[in-house]
Amino acid sequence: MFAERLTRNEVAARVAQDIPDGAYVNLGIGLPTLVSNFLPADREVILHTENGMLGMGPEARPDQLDPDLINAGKIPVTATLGASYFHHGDSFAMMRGGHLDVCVLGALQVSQFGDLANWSTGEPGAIPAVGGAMDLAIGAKNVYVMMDLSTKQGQSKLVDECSYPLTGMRCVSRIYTDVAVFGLSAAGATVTQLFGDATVDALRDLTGLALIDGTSA
Amino acid sequence: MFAERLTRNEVAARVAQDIPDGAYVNLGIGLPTLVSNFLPADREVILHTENGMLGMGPEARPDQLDPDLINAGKIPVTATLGASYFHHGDSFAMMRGGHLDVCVLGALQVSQFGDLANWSTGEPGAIPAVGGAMDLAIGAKNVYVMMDLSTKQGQSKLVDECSYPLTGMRCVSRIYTDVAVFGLSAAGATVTQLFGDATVDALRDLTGLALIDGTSA
Amino acid sequence: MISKVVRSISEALSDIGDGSKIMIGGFGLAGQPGELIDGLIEQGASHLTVINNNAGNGTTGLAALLRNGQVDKIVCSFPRQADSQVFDELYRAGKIELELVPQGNLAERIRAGGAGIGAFYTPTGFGTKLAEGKETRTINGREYVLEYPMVADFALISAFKADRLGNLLYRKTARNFGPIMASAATTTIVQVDDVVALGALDPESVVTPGIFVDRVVAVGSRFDREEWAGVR
Amino acid sequence: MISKVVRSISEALSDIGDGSKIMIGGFGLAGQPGELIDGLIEQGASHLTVINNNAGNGTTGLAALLRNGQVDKIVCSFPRQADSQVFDELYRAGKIELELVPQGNLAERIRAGGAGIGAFYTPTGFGTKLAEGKETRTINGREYVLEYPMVADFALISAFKADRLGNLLYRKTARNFGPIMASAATTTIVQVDDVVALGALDPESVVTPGIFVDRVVAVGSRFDREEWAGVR
Repeated sequence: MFAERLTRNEVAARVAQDIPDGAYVNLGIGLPTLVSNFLPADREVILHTENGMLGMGPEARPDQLDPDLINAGKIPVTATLGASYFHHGDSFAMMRGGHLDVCVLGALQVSQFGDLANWSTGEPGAIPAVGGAMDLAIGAKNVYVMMDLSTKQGQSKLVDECSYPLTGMRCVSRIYTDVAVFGLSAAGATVTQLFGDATVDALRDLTGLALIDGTSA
Repeated sequence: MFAERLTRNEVAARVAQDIPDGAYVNLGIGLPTLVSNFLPADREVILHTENGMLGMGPEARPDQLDPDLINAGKIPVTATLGASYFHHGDSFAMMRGGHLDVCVLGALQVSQFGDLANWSTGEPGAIPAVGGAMDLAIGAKNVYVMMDLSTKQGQSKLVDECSYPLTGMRCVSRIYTDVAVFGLSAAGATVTQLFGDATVDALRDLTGLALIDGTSA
Repeated sequence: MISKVVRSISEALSDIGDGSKIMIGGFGLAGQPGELIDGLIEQGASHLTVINNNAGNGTTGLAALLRNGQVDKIVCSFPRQADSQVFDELYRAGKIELELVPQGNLAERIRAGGAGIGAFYTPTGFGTKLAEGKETRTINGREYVLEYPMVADFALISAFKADRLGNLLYRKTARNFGPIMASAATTTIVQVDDVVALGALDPESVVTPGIFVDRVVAVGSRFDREEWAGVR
Repeated sequence: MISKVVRSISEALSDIGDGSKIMIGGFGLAGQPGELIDGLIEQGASHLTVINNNAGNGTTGLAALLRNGQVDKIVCSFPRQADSQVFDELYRAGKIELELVPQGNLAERIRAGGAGIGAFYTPTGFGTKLAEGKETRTINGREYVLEYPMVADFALISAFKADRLGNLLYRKTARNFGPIMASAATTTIVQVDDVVALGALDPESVVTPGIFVDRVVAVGSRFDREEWAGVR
């Protein structure tokens, strides 16, 4: 639909711009972890991984591998100066208690009111797995989603109501996609930034939603 | 009523006999703390203090005073080898979760079914203070009370029903007094040991309870 | 660069307003943040609600804050002690409100406040005066009382060492309420003996991770004080 | 003299009976008690219910226990992974029951089991399939699900060092479920690299106090193993 779209790295870089200095941030697993590569050098951001660490550093190089030091995606990582370790009870208390400033997650679908579906396609016979997704969805002060706006089949993943099983209700406040940035609230979705050749009208066509135009704000 | 009664130290020594090797024990504050002086040298007993420590040692000598190392009665103590410190949330989780083997408490009254009253006389105008008493009462695997059987006015503190405000319901399993040891259960109180000139009949007279005679058991 | 270190007690406490709800760490005098309390007396905020295990000992620290008339209400487990004369007098004169909470329920309510738990069933206090009027439930044959989380606008706590990220170590039984209060307040202010270099604290031994800490102020080594003469 | 140290894996596991409910520590392979699991395979107890964050990785450890047909049911948050083929096959064949629990609810339920909490209200999972049929409540305008504590007959966990009282240190993110599982099982069995002398562990840094530990067995330094070559 849109010819000029951001790459995943470009979307990650755009998300990184909105992470303030001093923030405590969880980057989920998979795609959103790219954001850590684009955090501006003049900002100090503390990364949380729900398996029990604050102060997570970059992915481990081969010579740094330590089987006891992994992230939530079970990928070997490093620790920064000032890191701390804690058990799962304390780690999820930290999340549930609203102490993280920002969490960035991937999504299968997000509703215009902020409902999130990212853990199950609900297909019969599929083996379900949820991990910490539901805790992350409801725990952080700001939950951002990073995703392509459309599926490979061209269907919008920003929807009126999620058809996939929910991860959390009314929890996502912002979506960063390859064609636009959206703010979500009880009033619905607002387009706050357009990329490439995207227009608000074209996004309305794609999503079928009465998107609010917030691009001049 | 009874001419020959155990001293407090003798009662404490009697309680100490029943603390098994390897037990985790909380001795409350005040009188029951005497028990620690009589633990047999061939037994290793780990003392818990609810302000956040396992492995509490004897009271601190003047040259050992450390304002950061006190017990639940706010008395300076020492630490044994193998001690550990933890916060109040973890300390009371440990108690509430039933991890202590024995807790020894003082009492104003105990009912024959094990109800405990030890935190308030309920006098109007008195300033109430409960501390950890209610947590100790319901938390340990075995809650023992150590007390004189009678008040200074000669009234039994082992009663049919407590008239003072309760600390916990059906929680005390054994009472060590200056004249006898009692086991408590839903069936009522059983005299398990007599001291000095006490007899089961005389105890029935004093308490007004249909005490079960378990002294020959 | 993140630095939670502030230069003075007065700067650390500047935004505490009248009517604030404040958790104050300590069990008796152990872990009581004496310098922060003195600073709060100087700062003068009034109509405070204070959450602490006790209601002041002697005439300094929390007792002095009470005597200065800054506290409308105290939430605690053990107000009456041999040396709680300041509180006793205010209470008998009807000048201070008291909410009495069993110590473990106080701790668990604060922990729940920091952990995002909506409410929990506790066996402590069931069938007693302190559970009167509270919802109860029998679960697996045992009886429980429903208790709600406790949060605060500010926590004032005392720790041993911190780094610039606010990671904290405590010392012995002075740890007590510090870690849970730090997690349950909107703004957590910590007095420490020393601020150490980043990396000087072992990540395995950090007790309160810096995420729970907003401001740190160094007040000098406790071992230099008179009452600590002789402690290692 | 207390000593929780037992000489062999087989002695440590001897009383695990058929039908036991067993918590097994670890997040993926980090903190998974490999030697204890191998011992449990040798020991042969069957019809087990296992509580773990995952449902086995690859073909060793927990995956091997599953493949050996000893597990009737698994309670976990994240069974399906790139290398969970053993579980996947058993599950599709209807040979293993699955209770799926959001990871933080799993952790908090285990913590509640150890802490004597009767039940608690959590916001996690509200409005989702995993809360279907569960009691809910609105507290202060926020919606919560009621969750119950989880306990077990045995916990098998892996730690770094222990003393003879069972005080434990862990290493980095291998700490994960160890401390809460140790608190929630009737009998907690721990494999450690080394048992150190009493007094060698700093009381300020002990993560799991010995009160939660029943048996400790030393399995040798992790740094001597092939996959750890090069780690400090």
